[in-house]
Amino acid sequence: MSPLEQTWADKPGILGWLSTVDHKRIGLRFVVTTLVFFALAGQLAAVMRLQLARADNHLVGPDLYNQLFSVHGTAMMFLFAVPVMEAVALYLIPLMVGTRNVAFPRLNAYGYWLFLFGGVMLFVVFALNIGPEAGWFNYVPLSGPEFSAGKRSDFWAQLITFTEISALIGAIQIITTAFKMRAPGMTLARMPLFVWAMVVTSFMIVFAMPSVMLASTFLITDRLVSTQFYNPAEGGDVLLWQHLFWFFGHPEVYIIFVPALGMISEILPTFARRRVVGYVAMVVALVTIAFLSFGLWVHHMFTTGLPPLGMSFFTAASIMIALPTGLQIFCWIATLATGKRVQFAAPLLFVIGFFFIFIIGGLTGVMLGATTLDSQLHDSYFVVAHLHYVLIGGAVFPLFGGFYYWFPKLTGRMLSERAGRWNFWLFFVGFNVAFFPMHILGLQGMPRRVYTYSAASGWENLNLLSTLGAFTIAVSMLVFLVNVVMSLRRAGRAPHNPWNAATLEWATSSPPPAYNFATIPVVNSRTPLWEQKFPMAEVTGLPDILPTVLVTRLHDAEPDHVAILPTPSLWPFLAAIATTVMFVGSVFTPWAVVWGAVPVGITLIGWFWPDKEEAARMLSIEVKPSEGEARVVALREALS
Amino acid sequence: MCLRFPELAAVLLAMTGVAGCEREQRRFSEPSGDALTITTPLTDIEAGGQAQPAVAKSPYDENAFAISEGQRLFEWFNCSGCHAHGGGALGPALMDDVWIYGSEPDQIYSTIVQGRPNGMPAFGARIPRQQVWQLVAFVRSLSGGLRKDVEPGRTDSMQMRPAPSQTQDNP
Amino acid sequence: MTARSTIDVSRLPTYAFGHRSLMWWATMGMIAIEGTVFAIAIVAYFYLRGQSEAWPPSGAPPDLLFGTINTVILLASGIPNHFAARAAEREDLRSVRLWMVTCLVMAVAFQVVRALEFTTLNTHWTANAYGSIVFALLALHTTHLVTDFIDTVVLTVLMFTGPLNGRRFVDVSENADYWWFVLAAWIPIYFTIYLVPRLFP
Amino acid sequence: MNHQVLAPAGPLSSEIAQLFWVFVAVAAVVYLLVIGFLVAALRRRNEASMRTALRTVSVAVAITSVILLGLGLSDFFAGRALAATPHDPLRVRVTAHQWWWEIEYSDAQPARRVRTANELRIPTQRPIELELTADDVIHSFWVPSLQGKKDLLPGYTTRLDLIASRAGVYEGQCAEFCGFQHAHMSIDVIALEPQAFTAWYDAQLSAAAEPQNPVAAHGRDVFLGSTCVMCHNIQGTDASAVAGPDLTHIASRRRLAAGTVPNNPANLAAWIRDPQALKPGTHMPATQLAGDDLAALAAYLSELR
Repeated sequence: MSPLEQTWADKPGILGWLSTVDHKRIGLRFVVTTLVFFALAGQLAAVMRLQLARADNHLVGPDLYNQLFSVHGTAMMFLFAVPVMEAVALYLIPLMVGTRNVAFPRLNAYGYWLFLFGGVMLFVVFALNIGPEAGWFNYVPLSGPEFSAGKRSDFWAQLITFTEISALIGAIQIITTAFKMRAPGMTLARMPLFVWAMVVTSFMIVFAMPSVMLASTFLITDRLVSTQFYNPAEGGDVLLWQHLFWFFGHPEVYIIFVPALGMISEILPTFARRRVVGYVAMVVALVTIAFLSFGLWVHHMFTTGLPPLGMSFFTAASIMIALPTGLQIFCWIATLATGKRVQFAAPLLFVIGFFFIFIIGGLTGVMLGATTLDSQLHDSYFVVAHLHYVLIGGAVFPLFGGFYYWFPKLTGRMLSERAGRWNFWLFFVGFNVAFFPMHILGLQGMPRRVYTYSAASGWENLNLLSTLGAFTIAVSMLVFLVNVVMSLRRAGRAPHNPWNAATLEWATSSPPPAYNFATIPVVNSRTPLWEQKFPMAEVTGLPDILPTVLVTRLHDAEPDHVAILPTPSLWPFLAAIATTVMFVGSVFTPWAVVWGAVPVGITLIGWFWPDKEEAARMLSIEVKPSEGEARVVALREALS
Repeated sequence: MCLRFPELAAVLLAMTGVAGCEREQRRFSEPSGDALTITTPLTDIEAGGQAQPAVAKSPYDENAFAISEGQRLFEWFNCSGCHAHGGGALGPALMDDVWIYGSEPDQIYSTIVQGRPNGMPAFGARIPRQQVWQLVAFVRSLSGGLRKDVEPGRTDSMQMRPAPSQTQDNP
Repeated sequence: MTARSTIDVSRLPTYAFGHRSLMWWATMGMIAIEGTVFAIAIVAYFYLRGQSEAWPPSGAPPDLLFGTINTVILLASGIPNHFAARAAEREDLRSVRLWMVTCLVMAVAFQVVRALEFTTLNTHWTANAYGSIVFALLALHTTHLVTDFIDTVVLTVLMFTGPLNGRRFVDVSENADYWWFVLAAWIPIYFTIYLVPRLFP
Repeated sequence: MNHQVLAPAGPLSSEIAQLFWVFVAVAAVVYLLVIGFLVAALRRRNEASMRTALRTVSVAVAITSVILLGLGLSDFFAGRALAATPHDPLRVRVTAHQWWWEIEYSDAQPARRVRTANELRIPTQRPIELELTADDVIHSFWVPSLQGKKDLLPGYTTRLDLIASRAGVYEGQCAEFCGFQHAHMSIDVIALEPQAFTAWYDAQLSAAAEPQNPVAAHGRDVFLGSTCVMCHNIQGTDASAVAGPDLTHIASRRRLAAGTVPNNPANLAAWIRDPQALKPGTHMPATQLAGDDLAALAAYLSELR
């Protein structure tokens, strides 16, 4: 073993598994965990579709049905859609920017464990009949102390705390890694669009998530210690919840959607054999989407009787956000049009599926953004159709494209193309059969979240059709699962760069070694692997007796200093357990916040406290900032 | 059974115990018959000083949903009219630990069903048994007589009394 | 093929202060998140204020005494904080120890007064939405105060016991940045809790 | 079907339906154009020139802006038309409960205020102004054939105008999730010709009908002697509780339990005997009654026209 391998290797066995801080191991685990939650939440949807397949059905009663859709929505949003994008990013971004780990490896591990424990908690409490019951946006007063007895809504509120902390950690991680750890020469203008998309997403997370954390904290204190935030009789207000929730909730949709845009911008050019058209316009569009997304939360509240003038503003913002999204779509079509002959591989199929489905969702979104139309469509099955067209078409299809695309990099195995086609067509057809009829059901007056409907309503046939579509989707997911399992068992490793793609993650082996790159490449292009002279240079002299990474400057990515990253540790795992105990305890008693903080504090101090031997090794390679300065200037000259 | 996935039973039982399950049940109706039939005599005044009968277990003392239903009925049936919101007015206070006719579930049940001298009407013919038991559980929670995790929080109305889950336990 | 050229980074510094360091970005991320929490909580305060005819709806506004004393202490704590950060950048261990201990003493004083502050708010979180949001704001700030206090205690102990190396001074400097945030956040919260009920009753 | 967004029965819903078709037409054209370009890009033989591509993108962006602006404006003007203050409206207060609708017609004379439940009768051609509020959680009033929806929020009073152009029954349903029986919280809006409406209104002002036969008379005794009186009101009797729907004229209504089942004596008896079987979670408890008593009670209530 070379010193480099030795330094970056994890301990063997279960201890190594629990204490790893390798972004790839954690990232892969993270992706798999979110997919398990996706599968579980999908099964809940299947039960709901069975219940709705017939009028006046008695398969499940209202109590269970309410939990089913609440857990389904909560899990899909908080345990799948947002985290899966972050999980993919935490795996890929260090590879894409040419570094060896994320900026805060131990924090990364903590964020994952916390997410895992929070997600497991949701499904455990659901199995125990303590599942959330007031929908994924959990409106007060239905979720408040008077109308939601027991602990169901408290667990919902604490699930939010778990997942938001994890998401916020991921966001800080992504911003710092993308901004400060890019390979030398990878200026901001050369950063892959997926990384841009994730940076934009991360900023949205930072400013959106605090709102829902505050809202759910107010909710849990209303329930547990009788605060009056949402009690109209004591100066509280039920719309306060909706404002706080949707101030987060609308950006949330874009937090899910923007990473998918980034994935498309990686996949599509590879198969069109062409750089993406309008790179700068794409980045500007992403940033514009992020800004606008904070200005349209009220379009979820058009029917609450807010003043009409204010609503016009939000209508304008809601409709205008279609512009940057449209711009991206046009640029991709232009990329396809000006590229070489298109290769119809499975990843691209899913991207093409995105166009067909998402554009419908976008157009119905414009309808919902219009105040007048919204008054008819809001909270009907039309909205259920719309949100699935946007989220599945806009995010899950690109995500599956991403799975097919990056699977060889993650596992070293190729997925079967043939199975991929089956997967795609079943998913595509099943999706449209399941969700298109819901538009019509909404127009026929079917409200969302009803556990049954009468035969006289005339909704039965379309609902039955929708259920058939849902089960077609389930079959397509089985095909995907079988494809993954068979591919993993097949012999034969995937090459470094099976798709002949352009970005840095394809410059290393599949799967990459623990240290990602034997030497850090120097980049002089937006599509380095397509350029003749890659790499134009390599970085040498990174110390290898400790895990070190090169920190570069924000805008021009010139080498700035060498950062020593923390080594594997069990403390993040222990800290996550302590945090879990505190959060779950606080569902039952406010004092858990006090006594629960003690183990959290202890584990965090244990995590922080430096190891003597390691500190000595750090000293041995230490170069003080005052000493290194002259060298930086010389490097800059060498690069330019 | 509170478990939906029997295969998880062993793990889950070890983790959380069964207590949570009863707390979260939403029992909309009770099977007619014995379940709610009180087994003790409806009065605790027995000729000849006989031994106290076994105390009937309240079916809802650990059921948060039923207690919150009791809370709603307490207002709907205008119990507040005499007992205020538990603080007492025409009728005695229910939040303290002074019980004229006993604090055991069956005693409160009898009080509601049979009435008591000096003003408490008999509601036996007017309130179905299930709802009486819901009221019993709620009344017991008013004085902090139940487990904290099943007692209701504040209501969405003027705060005339502390929420049962906020009161000190009266053993 | 010509031989690849190389960039040798072996003499680059192994840590750096300010926005060059990764720690700075983590701290700023934390500040952005927590700052948003404070901002939204204050917006919620004004939203609830808009729902009510009188403010406070009943009773007196919070007593000024302890809150104002605390504001003075907190502003004063900026001085040792500033010098602690400076000393860290000079890597002057003795001064770092001195100023950090000074910071701690002030933080203890602050927390004692904060405890008194809670008793003179003239409301309770169960009383009405006004009471709830006032307690929420003060509790939020106190949480940051206590966590940063513990943070500082641990760092100070480390400064005395070791093991030390250069990058621990970066930790001290970032800890100081965070304290600036806790300090800066207090000003709008003080204004909101203590002055708004008096200026806009 | 009488609960369709696209089968409007009044000027307000017509306005929205027309706007919807405008949006759909524009959306269809846009969709076909974009997909057309996509397919062309995928199936082309030769690479398109970069200049053409960029020019097309710019034009597409410009067209998109114009379309979005047009749609936004058409929504704005439609919204203004809908928000116009109606002349001489009939004011009705609607209070939503878990899971039924309490309806009170306002009138300057308190004695002429009509209270009913789950069924809103209105005169045709006359604007109705609803004052909406909720007693417990958030609900939403939605009668698709007549108007878009509006939420009913505890602590707020919201307003909604309705106009029915022609007589008919228009069904609606609570559109904001409100708990166990959100699915069974329907409201019937019955538009009557003005004279018919006045006749109905005057009939509603009267007290409950006296029982016409011994069975019904026994039924009334059962009602007044059992659990019913804890929640319900029947004008002209001792039953005066307000926790549940007013039953003074229950027999005149189309459906029972907020649209759960059609209103007939058999359903009425089934509902009283075991409401939880029809509407699990409803706040109405099962009533233990002997067979004769139940039949008599149903007979009595069925006479309350």
